[in-house]
Amino acid sequence: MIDPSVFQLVCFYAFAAVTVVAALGVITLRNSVHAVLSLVLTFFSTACIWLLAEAEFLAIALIVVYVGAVMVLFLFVVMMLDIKQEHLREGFIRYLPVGIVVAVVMLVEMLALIGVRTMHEAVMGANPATAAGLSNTQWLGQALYTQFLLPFEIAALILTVGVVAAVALTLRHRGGTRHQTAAQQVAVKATDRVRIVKMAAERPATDAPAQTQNPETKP
Amino acid sequence: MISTSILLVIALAPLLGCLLAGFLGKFIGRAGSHSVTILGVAVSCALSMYVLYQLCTGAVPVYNQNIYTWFEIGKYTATVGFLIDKLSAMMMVVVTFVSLLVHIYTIGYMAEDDGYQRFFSYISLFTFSMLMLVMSNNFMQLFFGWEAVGLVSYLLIGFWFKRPTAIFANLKAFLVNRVGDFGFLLGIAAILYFLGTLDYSAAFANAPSLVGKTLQITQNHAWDAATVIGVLLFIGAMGKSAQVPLHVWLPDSMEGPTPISALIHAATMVTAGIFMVARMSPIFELSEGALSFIMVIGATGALFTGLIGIVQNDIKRVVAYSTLSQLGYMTVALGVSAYSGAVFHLMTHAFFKALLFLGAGSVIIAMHHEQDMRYMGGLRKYMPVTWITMWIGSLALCGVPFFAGFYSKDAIIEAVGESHRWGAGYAYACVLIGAFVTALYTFRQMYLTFHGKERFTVVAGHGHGHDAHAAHHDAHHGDAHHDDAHHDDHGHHEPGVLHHAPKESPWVVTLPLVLLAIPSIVIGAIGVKSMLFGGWFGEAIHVNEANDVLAEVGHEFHGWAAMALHGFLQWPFFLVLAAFVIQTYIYLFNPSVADKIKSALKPLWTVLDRKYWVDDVYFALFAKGGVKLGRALWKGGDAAVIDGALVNGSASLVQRIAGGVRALQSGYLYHYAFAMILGLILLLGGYWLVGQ
Amino acid sequence: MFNHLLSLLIWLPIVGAIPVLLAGSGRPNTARWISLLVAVLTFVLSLFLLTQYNAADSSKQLGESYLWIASLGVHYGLAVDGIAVALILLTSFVGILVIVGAWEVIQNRPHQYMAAMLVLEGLMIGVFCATDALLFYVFFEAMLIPMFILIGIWGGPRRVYATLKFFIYTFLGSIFMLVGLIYLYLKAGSFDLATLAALPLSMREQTWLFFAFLAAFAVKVPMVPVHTWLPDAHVEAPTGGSVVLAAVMLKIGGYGFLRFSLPIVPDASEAYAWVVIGLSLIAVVYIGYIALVQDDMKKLVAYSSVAHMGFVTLGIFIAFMLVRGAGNLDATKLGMQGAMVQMISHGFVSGAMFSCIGVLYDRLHSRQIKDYGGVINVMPWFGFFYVLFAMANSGLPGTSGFVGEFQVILASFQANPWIALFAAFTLIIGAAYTLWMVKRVLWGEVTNPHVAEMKDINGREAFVLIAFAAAVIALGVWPQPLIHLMDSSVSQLVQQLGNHKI
Amino acid sequence: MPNLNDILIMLPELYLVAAACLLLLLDAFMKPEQRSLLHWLSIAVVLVAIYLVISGQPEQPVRAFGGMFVRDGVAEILKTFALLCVALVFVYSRSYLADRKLYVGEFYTLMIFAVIGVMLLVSAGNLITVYLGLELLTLSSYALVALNRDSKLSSEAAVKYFVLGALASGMLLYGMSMVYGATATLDLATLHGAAAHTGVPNLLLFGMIFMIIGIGFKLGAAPFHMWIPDVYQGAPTAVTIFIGSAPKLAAFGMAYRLLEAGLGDLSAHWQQMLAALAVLSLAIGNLVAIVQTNLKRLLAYSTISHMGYLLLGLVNAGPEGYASALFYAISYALMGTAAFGVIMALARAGFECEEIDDLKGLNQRSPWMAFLMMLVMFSLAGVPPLFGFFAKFLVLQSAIHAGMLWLAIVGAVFAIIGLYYYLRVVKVMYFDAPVEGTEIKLQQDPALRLVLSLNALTLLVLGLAWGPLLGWCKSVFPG
Amino acid sequence: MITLSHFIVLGAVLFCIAVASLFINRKNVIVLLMSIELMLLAVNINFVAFSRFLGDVAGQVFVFFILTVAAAETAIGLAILVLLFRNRSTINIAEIDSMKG
Repeated sequence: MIDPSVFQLVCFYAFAAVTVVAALGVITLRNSVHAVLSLVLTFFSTACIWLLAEAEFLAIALIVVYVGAVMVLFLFVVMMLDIKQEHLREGFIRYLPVGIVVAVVMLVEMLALIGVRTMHEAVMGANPATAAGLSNTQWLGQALYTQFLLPFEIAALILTVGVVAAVALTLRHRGGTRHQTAAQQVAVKATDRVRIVKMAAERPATDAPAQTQNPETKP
Repeated sequence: MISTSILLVIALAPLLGCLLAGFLGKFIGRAGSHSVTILGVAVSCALSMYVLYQLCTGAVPVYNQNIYTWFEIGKYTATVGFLIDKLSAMMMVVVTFVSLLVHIYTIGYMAEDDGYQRFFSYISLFTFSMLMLVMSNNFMQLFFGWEAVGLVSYLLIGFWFKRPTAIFANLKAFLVNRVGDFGFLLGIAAILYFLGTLDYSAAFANAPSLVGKTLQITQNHAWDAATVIGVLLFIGAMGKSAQVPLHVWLPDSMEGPTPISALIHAATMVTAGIFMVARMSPIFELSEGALSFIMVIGATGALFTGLIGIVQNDIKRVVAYSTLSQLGYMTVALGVSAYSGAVFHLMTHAFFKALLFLGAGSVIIAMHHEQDMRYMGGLRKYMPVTWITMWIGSLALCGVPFFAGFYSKDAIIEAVGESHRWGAGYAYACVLIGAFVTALYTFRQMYLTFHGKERFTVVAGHGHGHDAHAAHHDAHHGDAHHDDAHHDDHGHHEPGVLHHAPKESPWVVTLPLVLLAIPSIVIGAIGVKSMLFGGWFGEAIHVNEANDVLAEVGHEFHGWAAMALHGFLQWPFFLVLAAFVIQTYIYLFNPSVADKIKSALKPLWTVLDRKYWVDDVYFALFAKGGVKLGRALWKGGDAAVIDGALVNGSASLVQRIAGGVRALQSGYLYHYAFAMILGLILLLGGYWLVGQ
Repeated sequence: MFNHLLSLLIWLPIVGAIPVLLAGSGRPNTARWISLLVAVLTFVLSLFLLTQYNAADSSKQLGESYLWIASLGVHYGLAVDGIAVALILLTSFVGILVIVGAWEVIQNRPHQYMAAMLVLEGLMIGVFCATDALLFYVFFEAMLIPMFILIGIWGGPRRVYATLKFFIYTFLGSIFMLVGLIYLYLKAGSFDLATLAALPLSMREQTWLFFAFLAAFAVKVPMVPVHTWLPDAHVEAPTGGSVVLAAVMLKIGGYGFLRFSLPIVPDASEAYAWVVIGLSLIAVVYIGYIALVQDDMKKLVAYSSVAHMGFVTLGIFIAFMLVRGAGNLDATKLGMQGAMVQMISHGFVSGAMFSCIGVLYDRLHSRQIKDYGGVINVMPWFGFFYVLFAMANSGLPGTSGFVGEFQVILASFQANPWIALFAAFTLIIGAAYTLWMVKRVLWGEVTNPHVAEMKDINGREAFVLIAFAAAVIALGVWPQPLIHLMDSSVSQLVQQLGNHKI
Repeated sequence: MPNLNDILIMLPELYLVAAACLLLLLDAFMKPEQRSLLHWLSIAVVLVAIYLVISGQPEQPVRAFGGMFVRDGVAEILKTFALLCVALVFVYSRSYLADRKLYVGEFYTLMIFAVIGVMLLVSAGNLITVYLGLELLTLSSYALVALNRDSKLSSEAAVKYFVLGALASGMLLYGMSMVYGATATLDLATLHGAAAHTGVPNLLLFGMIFMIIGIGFKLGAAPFHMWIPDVYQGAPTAVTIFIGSAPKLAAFGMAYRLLEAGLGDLSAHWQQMLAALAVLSLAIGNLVAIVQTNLKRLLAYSTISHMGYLLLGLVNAGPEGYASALFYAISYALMGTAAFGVIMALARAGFECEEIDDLKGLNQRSPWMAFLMMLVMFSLAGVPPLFGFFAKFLVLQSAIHAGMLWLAIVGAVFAIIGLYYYLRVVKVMYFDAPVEGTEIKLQQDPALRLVLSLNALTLLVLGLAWGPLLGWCKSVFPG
Repeated sequence: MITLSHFIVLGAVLFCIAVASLFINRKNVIVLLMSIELMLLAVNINFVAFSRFLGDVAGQVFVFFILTVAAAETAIGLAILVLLFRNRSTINIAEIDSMKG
C-alpha cells in the first residue's frame, strides 16, 4: 500500500512540476495563443495542488473564474489583436541570461529569508473545516458572509469599476452604426418628432428642402 | 580765557564762505563768491591774530576744551575740540594769513577761469580743514583735518579736470597721501592701545608710561612701543609732508593752479606733518630710534630732492623741489629734537615759499601761461615788483643773513651739527650740501627768468585762444608726469611765442607779493629769539634735557643782528656765495656753459632728470603691478576658481549627473520593471546581509 | 495701535503692496503715489519707533509675542534693541529713496516693481524685529522672493543668471542654518532666541552649529569666498534693487552673526573667530585688488561692498580676542560699535553709489567705465555727489564711511596689530579703486559724444542724492547719536560674550 | 455580525457608493448637453461627503465590520483632504474636459470610485481591506489615465501604469501572504500584537520588505517611481492632477496602516529601508527634474522628490514623525492641485500648456495666474513663508529628531538642487518675453479661476497660519 | 509528507518566473499580463498553504478576493491593451517609449 502521505507528495511533485513547466512555457512560448493555453495548464495544475491542500472551493473557483472567464478573455484579445508573432520574441535569448541570474538571485534570497527549513517542520494538520464539521465551501462561506462582509461588498464595487472602466475605455460609437440613445429616447418631445410646416401656396425655392431638414431628428 | 565762540568763528567762517561760494556760486556771481570767501578768511585771520596776541601777552591760559563728543564707547571717547596754545595759534595765523593773501591773489590769477567760484570754494574749504587740523585737541580730529586737507588737495590738483596730467596727478597725490595715512591711522590706533585715549593732553600726560612697553610683533620678537608709535605717526607725516620716499606726489601737484601750489603745496598743508611731529613731541622724545629715522629721512630729502631742482626747467617745478628740500630741513630739525627750529622754519618758509610761488604765478600770467623757463629771460624790466619780491624770497630761501630764512635754516644746520644722535653726521653733511644746492637752483631760476636775454618772441595778432588750449594736451597721457613743459591754466600754440608783450600783473596779484615779502625779510629777526631759544612755545613742545640741541645752539645766541653777522662767517653762507658766483657766471655771462656741463655730466643729469627713477619704479610696481595683481586675482581667483570651478562647476556637474540619471528613465516598460525588481533585490539583499 | 508698533512696521508695507498691485499697470501713477505714501508712512512709523525706544535700557523693547504654532511652541515674537532700531531706520529710509529713485525710471510694470519693493521692505524690517528663530528664518528667506523678482524682471541682460545665482547661493547658505536651528529647537524645545542663547551646548555641537550659521550669514554678508553672487546680482539688478541689496540686505548677514553666532555658540565662535577674521582681512585686501580692475562700475562698487562688509565681520569677531583674550570690554564694544556703524554707513554709502550709477545708467544705458569720461563737464551737480560718495566710500573722515572703519581698526589693533595692519590697507586700496573710477568717469575731457548730451540730475534724482548725502555727512560728523542708540545693546551683547557655555 | 452601528460608522463611504451608482445611472439617462448638471451634482456629492466625514468624526477610534474598517483621526484627515482634492479636480477640469471631448460621466463616477478606494484604504483595519481599497483606487486610476482614448500618450501611460501597478500589487500581496504566514492573522490590530512576540521574525520581515515595495510604489518613491513621470505626462491633466493629489494621501494612509498600525514594532527595521528610499527619491527626483522641459514631467519628478521628504517624516516612526509626514502629504496634495490647476486653466483645445516654455511671459499676459503659479512654485521649493516650507521644516525636524541628522542634511542639500527647477519655472513666467504669435488664453470658467485662486492663496495663508493644521495632524497621533 | 515549505517554494519559484518574465519579454505586453497572473498565482498558493497549515480561514478568503480582483484587473488591463493597439497598432513594448527621460 502506498502511504497516502507519500502519494500526496508524489502528486504534489507531479503537479508542481507541471505548474512550473507550464509557467515557463507561458513566458517562453513564441505563440501567444500557446502561451495562454500554457497558462491555463498552470492554473489547472495549481488547482490540483490546492485540492491536495483541501481547498476545494478555491480550486474550483480558480478553474471556473480563471480558466472559464479570464483566460477566455485573454484568448479573445490575443486573437482579436492579430499580432505578428515572429517579432514578438526577438531579443528573448539576449536577455535570458540576465533574467535567469535575476530570478535565481531572487529565489535564493527569498528562500534564504523565508526560512524554508523551519517550514519543513510544519506538517499539514487536520483540516480545520472538517474539524468544525463543515465542508470547505461552508467554512469559507460562513467567514465570507460574516467576518468578511465588508471586503465582499468592496469586491463587488471593484467589479463594478471593472465593468464601468472596460466600457468607458472600449465602447465606441462608431459612425454608421445605428443604436439607441436611452437618454434621447426618454427626453424626446412631441415637437421633436412632428413639425407643422406651413407651406406656401406657391412652389418653394430650389434650396428649400435643405432648410426644412432638422438636424436633431437625424439618427 | 579764549572765547570758544571766537574759535568757532575762526574755524567755521571759511567753511561758511566755502558753502556759499560752492552751492550758491551761480547766484552770487564771481564777485559775490570771492567777497564771501575773502571775508570769511579775513575774519578768521583777524581773530587768529587776536588769539595769538592774547596768548603772547600772556593774558590767557592755553585753551583746551571739547566742543562735542564724536563718540563715546566705554572708556574710549573721541571728541571734537580745540587745543589753542602758541603753537597752534601761530599755525592758525600762518594759515589764515597766507590763505587770505592767496584768496586775494586768486582774484587776479583766476580771472579768466570758468571755475572761479568753485576755486574760491575749494580754498576756503581748505582753510577750514587746515584750521581743524591745527586747532585739534585730539587725534581723531587731527586725522579728520589731515584727510580733509588731502581731499581739498585732491580737488585742487585736479582743478582743471580736463587735463589728463592734472587728474593723474591728483589721484597720485591722494593715493600717496593715503599710504602715509595708513601708517598714521595705525599710529593713532597704537596710541589708543598703549595710552588708552585719543585726547592730546591725556595722551601726553600718559606718554612716559610708554617707556618699557613693547608691542609683540611675532612670537618672540617685540618692538619698543614709543618707537612703533613714532615711526607709524611719522609715516603719516611722510605722506603729507612729502618726505622721501613718499615725496613723489608733490612735484606732480604743480598741475594745480599756482595759488594752490603756494597755499597748499608750499606754505601750509605740506607742513602739517612737521606740525604734527612737533605737536607729538612728548611722544617722539621717548624714542631715539624714531627720531633717528625721522632725521635720516629728512636729511635725505633735503639733499636729494634739492638736486633734482637744479635740472628742472619748469618754473613751478623748481619751486616745488625746493619745497621738498626745505621740508627735508624741517624734518631733520624734528629728528634732532629741534622741534622749535622746525616750526620756526615752517613759519618762515611759509612766507617766503608762498611768495616764490605767487611770484612764479605772476610770471606765468605775464607769460600767458608759459611755465618753461627756457622761453623766459629778461623779465625784470617788464615786471619789476615781481622781480624784486621774488629776489627777496629767493634770498630768504637761500638763507642769506638777515633774511627770514637765514635764522631758521641756520639754526637747523647748527642744531644738526650739535646733535649726537645716530646718523647725525650724515644729516649734517646733507643739510650743509643742501644749502649749496638750494642756492644753485634758486639763482638759476632767478637768472633764467628775470635776467639775460629775452628768449621769447612777441607776435602781435589774434588773441590767445582759451578754447583751443585743450587740444594741445590730448597727446599727454596720464603718466606724462615727467614732461618737460608743464603748463598752467592755458596752453599755447608754440613755445616761446607770445601774442603781446609781458606786463606786470594787476594789483591783486602784486599786493600779496609785497605783503609776503615783508615777513620774508623781517619775521626771522622778530621771531628768532623767542621762538627758537626763548621757550616761547611753552608746554606745547616738549624736549628732553639731553636732546635739547637748540639750547646748545642758544648758548652762542646774542641777538638777531649778531647772529646774522656771525652768519656771514659760516660755511652755509660760503656755500651760498659759491653757488651765486657759479650761477652768475653761467647764466649771466656764459650761458653755453650750462649745456656743456649738462652734456659732460650726462649720466648724472639723466639720474636727476629722471628723478632717480623713483616715479617710474612706483608706477610700474604699484600702479601697473597693482592692476596686474588685481586682474590675476580676479581672473584666477574669483572667475576661475570660485565662480568657474566651484559655483558653475558644481552646477554643471549636477546637470551632468542629472543627464546621466535621466537616461535611466528609458521609456521602456521592462527597464521600469527591472528597476523595481532591482530595488526589491537590493532591499532583500541589504536586509539579508546587514539587517540580520 | 502702538502696542503693535513693530507689527505695524512690518505689515504696513507688505499690506500696502496690495493696493499698489491692484492699481495695475493701467494706472502707474496711482501705484507710484500709493507706494510712496506707504514708504513715507513706514518711515514716519520708524521715526516714531525711535522716540518710543529707550536707549538707556539694554533689554529688548516694544516686544510683542503671540503663540504662533501652539503645538510647537513657536512664537510670533517681535522686539527690538538699539541695533535693530538703527537698522529699521536705515531700511525705511532707503525704502523711500528707492521708490523715489524708480519713479519714472521703471516704465515696465511699475506697480509690480513698487509692490515688490514694499514687500521686501516689510520683510527686512521683520528680520530685524524677530525674536523667534523660526520667524527670523521665515523673514530671512522670504526676502529672497521679491528680490529674485526684482532682479529677474527689471535687471540687465544677464539677469536670469544673476538672480538664480543670488537665490540659490543664499538658499544654500541658509538651509544649513535651518538644520542647525531645528537641532537647537529639539534640544531647547523653543525657538526663542533668548532661550537658545541660554542653552548649554558642547563644543562639538557648537562647532557644527557655528559653521551652519556661518554658511548662512557668510553668504549673505557676503564673505570671501562665497561672495561671487554679489557682483553678478548687483550688476544685473535694477538700481533700486542694487540699492536695497547693498544698503540693507547685506546687513542682515552681519545682524545674523550678532543674533545667532555670538550668543548661541560663543565658544565655537571664539575658537573659529580666526577663520572669520582671516576671511574678513582677505576680503579687504584680495577683494580690494579685484575691485581695482573692474570695468563695470556696479561691479566695482559691489566688490567694494564685499571689502567694506569685511569690516563688519572683522569688528564682530575680534570681539572674542578682546573680551576673552585681553579682557578688554571697552575695546570689544569699540569694535562691535564700529561694525554696527559700518553697517549703517555702508547702507548709506553703497546705496548712494548705486543710485549715482543708476543716474548715469539711465542716461547712457551703460555701466562700463570706459564709456564715460568727463561727466563732470556736463553734470557738475552730479559730479559733486559722486565725488562725495566716492570719498565716503574710501573712508574719508567727515563722512560716515570713516567712522566704522576707524573704530574697527582701532579695536583690532588692540586685538593684534597685524589685523589692524591688513584692515588699514583699505585706506590705500579703497581709495585707489574708488578714485580711479572717479577719475575715469568724472574727470577728463568728454570723449563720448553721448556723454556730451547728458543732462544734469533732475529734481527727483537730486532728492535721492541729497537725502543720502545728508545721511552720509550727518553720520560722519556726529556719529554719537547712533552710537548712543546702540550702546546699551552692544554692551549687553559684549557682556554675553564673556559667558562660556560649556 | 454587522449591525446598524457599523453602517453608521461607514456612512460617508456608503453614501458615496450610493451616490456614485446614482450618478452612473443619471449619466446613462441624461443628454450630453445636461452634463453640467452632472458636474455640479458630483461636486455637491463630494462636498456632502466631506461634511459627513467631518461631522461624524468620532472621539475615539472606532472599528466596524469586525475590525475591517477603522474610523479614527488619521483616516478623517486623510479623507477630508482627499475629498477636497477630488472636489478641486472636478472644478478645475470641467472646461479642460469639455475642450477635449472627455466631458463624460465616467470621469466623475470613476473619480468617485477612486476616492472611495482612498477612503477605504486609509480606514483599513485588515490587510484585505488594504488590498481591496488599494485596488479600487488603482483600477479606477488605470481607467482614468486611459480615459482619453484617442491619445497615444494616454494609452502608453496607462499600459505602463497598469503593468507596473499590477507588479507592485503582486509584490504587496506576496508580502501580505508572508506576513499572514508569520502571524496567522490579517487583522492589523492583531498583527501589531503578534508582531511583537512572533517567533519567526524573518518571515515577517521578509513580508514587510515586499509590503514596503507596495507602499513605495504607491508613494512613487525611487526606485519604484518609474511610472510616475510617464503617467503624469501621458494622462490627461485632469487625471494627472488627481493622481498627484488624493492617492498620495492614500499612500501615506496605507504606509501608516501597514507600517505603524500593523508593523509598528518592527520600526527599527523599516526605518532604515525608508531612509534609503528617501535618499534615492530625493536624489533622483530633484536631479532629473532639472533637465526636464515638460512641465507635467517636471512636476512628476518633483513629486518623487517630495515623496522623499515625506519619507523623512515617516522614518521618525513616532507620533511627531507621522504628524509631519501627514502634514507633508496634505501640503503636497494642495500644492499639486494648485500647480496642475494652473496648467489646466491655461490649457485650451489643441493646446496642453504642458511645456515649460509654454509659460513664457505669462506675467505679461496674465499676471494673476503667474502670481499664483509663482506661489505654488515657491511653496514646492520650500521657500518661506509659503506652506511648503513649513512642511519641509517639519519633516526635517522629525528626521533630526529620529537621530538621522545626516538624512536631514541630505534633504537640505537636495532642496537646494530642487530649488533650481522651480525657479526656472518662475523665471520663464516672469523674466522671459512671451513668444510672439502664441497666445495664452485663460479659461473663462469663473469657478475655476476663483477656486484656483483660493487654492493657491491657501498656500500663503497656511504658510502664515499653519498652526491649526499642524495641531490637527498632531492630535490624531496620540503620543 | 507535504510540508509547508513545499508550497512556499513552489510559490517562490512561480514568483521568480513571473519576475524574470517581466524583463525577458521585451515585445509582447500580453505576456506581461500573463506574468502578472502567474505572480498572483504564486501569492494565492502561499495564502492557501498558510491558511491550511495555520488552520485559519482568512487566507483562503483572501485568495477568493484576489481572484475576484484579478478578474476585474484583467478586464481593465485588456481594455487598455486594446486601446493601445488601436492607437498605435502595436503591443510591442520596445516601441512604446514615446515618453522617457
